[in-house]
Amino acid sequence: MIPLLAEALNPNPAGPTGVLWLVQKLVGPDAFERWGGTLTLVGSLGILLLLVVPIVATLFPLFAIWLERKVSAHMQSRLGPMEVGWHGWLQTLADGIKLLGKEDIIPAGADKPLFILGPIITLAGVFVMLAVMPMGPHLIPADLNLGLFFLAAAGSIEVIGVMMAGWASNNKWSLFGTMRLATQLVSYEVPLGISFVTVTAMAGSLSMQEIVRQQHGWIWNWFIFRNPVMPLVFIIYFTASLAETKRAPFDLPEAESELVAGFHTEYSGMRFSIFFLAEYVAMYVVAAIAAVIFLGGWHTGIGPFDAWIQGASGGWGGEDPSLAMAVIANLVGMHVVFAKAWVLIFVQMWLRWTLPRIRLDQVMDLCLKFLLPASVVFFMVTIGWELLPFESWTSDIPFIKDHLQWRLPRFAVFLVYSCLVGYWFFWFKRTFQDPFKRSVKEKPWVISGVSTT
Amino acid sequence: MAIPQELHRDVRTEEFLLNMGPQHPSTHGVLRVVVRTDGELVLEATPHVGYLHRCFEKCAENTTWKQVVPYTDRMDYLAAMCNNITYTLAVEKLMGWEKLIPRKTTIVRTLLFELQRIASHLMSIGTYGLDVGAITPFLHCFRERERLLEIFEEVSGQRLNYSYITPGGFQYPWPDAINRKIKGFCEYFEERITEYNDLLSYNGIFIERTKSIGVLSPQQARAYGCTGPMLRGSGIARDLRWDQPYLLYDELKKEGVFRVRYQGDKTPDPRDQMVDWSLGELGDCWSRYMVRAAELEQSRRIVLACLAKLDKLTDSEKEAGAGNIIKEADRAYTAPKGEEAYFKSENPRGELGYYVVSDGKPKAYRVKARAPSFNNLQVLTEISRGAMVADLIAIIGSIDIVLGEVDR
Amino acid sequence: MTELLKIQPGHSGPQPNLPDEEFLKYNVMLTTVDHFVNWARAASVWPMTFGLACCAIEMMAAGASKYDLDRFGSGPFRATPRQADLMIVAGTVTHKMAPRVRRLYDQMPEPKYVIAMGACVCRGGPYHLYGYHVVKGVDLIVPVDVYLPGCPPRPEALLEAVFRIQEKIKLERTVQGDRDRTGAGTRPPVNPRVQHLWGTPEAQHKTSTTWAGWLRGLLFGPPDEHEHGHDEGHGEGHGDDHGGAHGQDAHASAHGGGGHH
Amino acid sequence: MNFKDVVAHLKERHSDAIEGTDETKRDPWIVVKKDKLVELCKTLRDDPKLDYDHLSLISAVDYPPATIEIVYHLDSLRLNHPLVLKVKLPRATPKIPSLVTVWPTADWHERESYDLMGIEFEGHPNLTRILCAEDWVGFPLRKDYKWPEEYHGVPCGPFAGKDVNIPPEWEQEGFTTRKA
Repeated sequence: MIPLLAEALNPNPAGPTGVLWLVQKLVGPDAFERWGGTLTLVGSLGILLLLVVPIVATLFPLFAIWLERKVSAHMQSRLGPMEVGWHGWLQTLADGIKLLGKEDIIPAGADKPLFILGPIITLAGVFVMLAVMPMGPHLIPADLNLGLFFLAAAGSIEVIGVMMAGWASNNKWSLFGTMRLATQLVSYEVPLGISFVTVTAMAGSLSMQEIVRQQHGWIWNWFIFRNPVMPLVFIIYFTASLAETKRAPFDLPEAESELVAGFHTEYSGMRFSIFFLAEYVAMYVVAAIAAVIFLGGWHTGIGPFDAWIQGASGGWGGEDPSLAMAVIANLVGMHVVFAKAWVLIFVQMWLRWTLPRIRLDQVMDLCLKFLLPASVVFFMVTIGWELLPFESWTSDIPFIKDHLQWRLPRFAVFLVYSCLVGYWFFWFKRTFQDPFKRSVKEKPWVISGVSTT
Repeated sequence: MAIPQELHRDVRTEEFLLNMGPQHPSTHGVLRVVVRTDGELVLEATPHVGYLHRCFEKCAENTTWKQVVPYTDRMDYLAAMCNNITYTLAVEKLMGWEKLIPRKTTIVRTLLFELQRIASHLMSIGTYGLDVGAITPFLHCFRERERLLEIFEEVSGQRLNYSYITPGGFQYPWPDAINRKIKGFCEYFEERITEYNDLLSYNGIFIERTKSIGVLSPQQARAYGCTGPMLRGSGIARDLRWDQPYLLYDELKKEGVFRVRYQGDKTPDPRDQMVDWSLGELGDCWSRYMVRAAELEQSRRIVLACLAKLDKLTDSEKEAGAGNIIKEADRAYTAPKGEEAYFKSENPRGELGYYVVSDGKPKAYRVKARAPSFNNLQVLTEISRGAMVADLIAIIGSIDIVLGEVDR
Repeated sequence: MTELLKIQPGHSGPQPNLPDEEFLKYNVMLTTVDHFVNWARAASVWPMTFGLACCAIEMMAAGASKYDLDRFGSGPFRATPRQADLMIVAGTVTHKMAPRVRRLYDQMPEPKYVIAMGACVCRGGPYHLYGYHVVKGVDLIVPVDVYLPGCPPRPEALLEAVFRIQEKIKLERTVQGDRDRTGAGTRPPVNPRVQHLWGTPEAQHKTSTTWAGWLRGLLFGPPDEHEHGHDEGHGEGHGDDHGGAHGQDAHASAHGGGGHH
Repeated sequence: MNFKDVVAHLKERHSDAIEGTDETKRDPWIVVKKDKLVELCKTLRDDPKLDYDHLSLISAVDYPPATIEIVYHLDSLRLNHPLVLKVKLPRATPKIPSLVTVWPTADWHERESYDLMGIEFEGHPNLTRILCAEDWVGFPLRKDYKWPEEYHGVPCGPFAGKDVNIPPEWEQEGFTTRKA
């Protein structure tokens, strides 16, 4: 620091001046000697992040919408967009420009501030989830130690935005869509959160990077293969994430054949396109979360290669790699995450264009009668699995000395959760076997619609 | 309607009035339904029709008997050929030409009737998938329908409104080269039917969405004059092709080409299951849908039988049935004064009837059409009570209305 | 310098019959922007799912597998008029349906286009003589951009009509101030027989408040008196049409009033 | 059973309800007295030997200047013996009891006849226009229907304000009509 300041006070007239000088000093040939590799690494990775996050946030929806149209078209023995650019790859861009140029209508009966705020809050709530999304060993905007909790919290902001939009539109279809969305998302937050907690219980941390590091090594170290029930937990998470992103078969809030366009019936032009953008970014976010917490994040599943990535990226091992290798390693990790996310996104599209839409009560039944108890049971199984003393089997240290240290807290957690689940079980019996449900069975005309007159 | 006590206690919310249509993605045209809902629960759904009232009867009173045929196309534009044939048979009954019609003409009319039934049911099945949110089956159905439209176009020169069948025969002579094409379509279409059933009919979500929804009891079906798949879906074995055979159906019935059997019944040959399931059990949306899905295979077999009969014809019979027994100069033919006739046939949507009255002039004195959708739609209020809004869409789709013939 | 500004761009350039001061508006930058905007608009003309009768079936067929309307960017049929650019009036318009058609047209945001699909919509078709309940041509209700005769027209014909709409779009000069498309001549006229219903063309052709209009205001100052008239027309015009979409009569009457500015 | 048996069976039940029959036509019909219509139809529906549970069509035919005929086409889903009933009404005041209580499907048919032909069905729960617009003027299917000039400002076409029945081409001279 001191020599730099001194040189700044009386600069070398022959050398460069101003910003060029500062840049040369920061990332010059002798930058490592001055600052050590880490600072340069952080600076360069920060620059890389500045490039990556906007790309993911903006270019991804453009490509994803185009891909969705092509995927649906080929599933329906059509061609899809063909005329705008090569195989219509500019189609989404043209749509965006067009929507930008449309007339901006705010209905006379609408609640103007809420109507304007709705799409913005929705988009913000989705974008902010990208902040804790690890894309490489050192490629993460903010490695919060509460990362997973932050994701669960930010996911709920989107609901608020959509509800503002639907309510402010002063349209009955929007109202229907909003109410459906609120019901659906509030109830699907629970299995989603429980699957997060399950992962947390295995990783022992809420930090996304820590969760990824826990899965280093070979492919069977990924959390989805951690214990027998984890694949099912992954399926539960995927189903709940479909409901969270309003994708078919859970697209009740914007069911075109029932509610005309759902909560964005009254939105036109750019505001509508913002909703569109938010939906597709949310698709990427939930897919990336699945890739990170279940599928090993930026790990390829090949032990030595992952070790190289961690080492070369200036990992936590403390060694001091070269700048170029670090950037390359981080980029490799980023693309691994992207590849895993894209596979999941294709599955989302596949389901959307194959399955019919579920009714609202069936959505609730699926969540409250199947996903919720199943996720809780799987969580308990996972806790029990973690309680098995693998470490003591493999360690040379005497049993008691090492054993109690890790056993007691987990056992306490196990007791607490089992009490909670027991209480929940009785509450479930009391709530969901009430006369209303029974009457539906006894008197089928309540739902089936045969006349009572 | 009295809301059940449990609903009052548990999910009681404020009622409000929802106006669906006349332009709504899934009202199948310009139907307008005023729905009184309690949250997602439909208390009462009142259909309002007439947004497509195109004055068919007034136009028919001012044109010659033959000039009415194009208007019958535009009544039920999904089954235009069936409307042509029914009106033509009514006029021929009025004129007393039944004996004059050659055998080949009758066979070809039966064949076209069933081909049109396949096309119409394809449309109905596809749009029903669209209503419950499955978009892909709709386009697959349209893919097959386009092949049928190619056949119709080669026959009549039109894709949708054919005006091909006119009193006394055809508008243009029947191209015998088309028979092989039709046969090819039937062979191609067989595995398509199983494809639809795998994709939609037996899809778990689809069954969950449509079973025990909009249950129409047999008593209601009879009281409200429901016909066609609505009636058969409720388990009443009523099919005019079977009960009051017209064109060639008496012969086909005796040969056992098509049967009427319940969905629960076991059939010796599992391949016959689809064709024999032309009767529903419960009368819910899925039963009505499956009746249509079964009639796809049923109609395919009838078409094949008609093709076999066409091949057996002698050359003289082929010559006789080539065109129309009415010469172009005689297009202003007249019927005896004060004579009237009512003819009804089994349309894809139900019992389609034409009531024609003559006053001795070359034009009709009165033409009244009995539209199946007009009667089937009446029961919507009854069977949609207590359903949810999503179910209401499914119920409207399962009635399979065509507003062109509801409003005429 | 003015000579430089008088560069003749493509078909979106100045027309020779325009007065000289008009030429100053057209320079290379705005023309290029217009080319870009027109390309985007022409490449994504989203129709509204608005089927009335037989022609709607052919409209569906045009969107289906064989004639794939999606190839030309018109695939997404929007169910709500707020998000649609093109209204394909497919089928007979009756007197009972006419007010709904008008409301849906008014609910569409500018720039909006109308295709009159089918003989009934063009002139009454087979029901022209004796159809007492049939509107003899939808241009009595809404201004029509492209007439598409046929009963019903083939899907290829509908594709051709969409191409004509795209050609019209390519003639527009949005950023250069021609916001109501009258200068480019792409705004259809009002049928004189019903001007007493829908008012003068000025009241009919509402000015769209898009970012392009904002950019124009930035470049050429505030709009003059003439365009004030436009804006008021906009407000009044949107007064009765900002109900919820899809003919919610009772609901729409709940909130009438001006536009959003 | 055929038409003769049906008529005989009805005559022994309601001898006074039947004005006359015509068996010479393609579809033989029974002409029924207006005030006896409902109980006759109840018999037709409830008698197991008749079992007319399917009301196929209600159509009104206008015979100026004197009468309007209401034609009921009945059928039995089980026995398959169609029947045609006719009721003759005075054209000035066409009033007839409604059959909604007998066959609920008569509801919309009667509304349509009221809409297009101006028949008043007494006892109908909701006798309003169904096809034409609510504020439509006149009954279009009457033979002497005068067209409105315009509807809410929209002109109504070539016959605006005129009688539709201009002579068509085949009624002008030089046009021969022959029997087939």
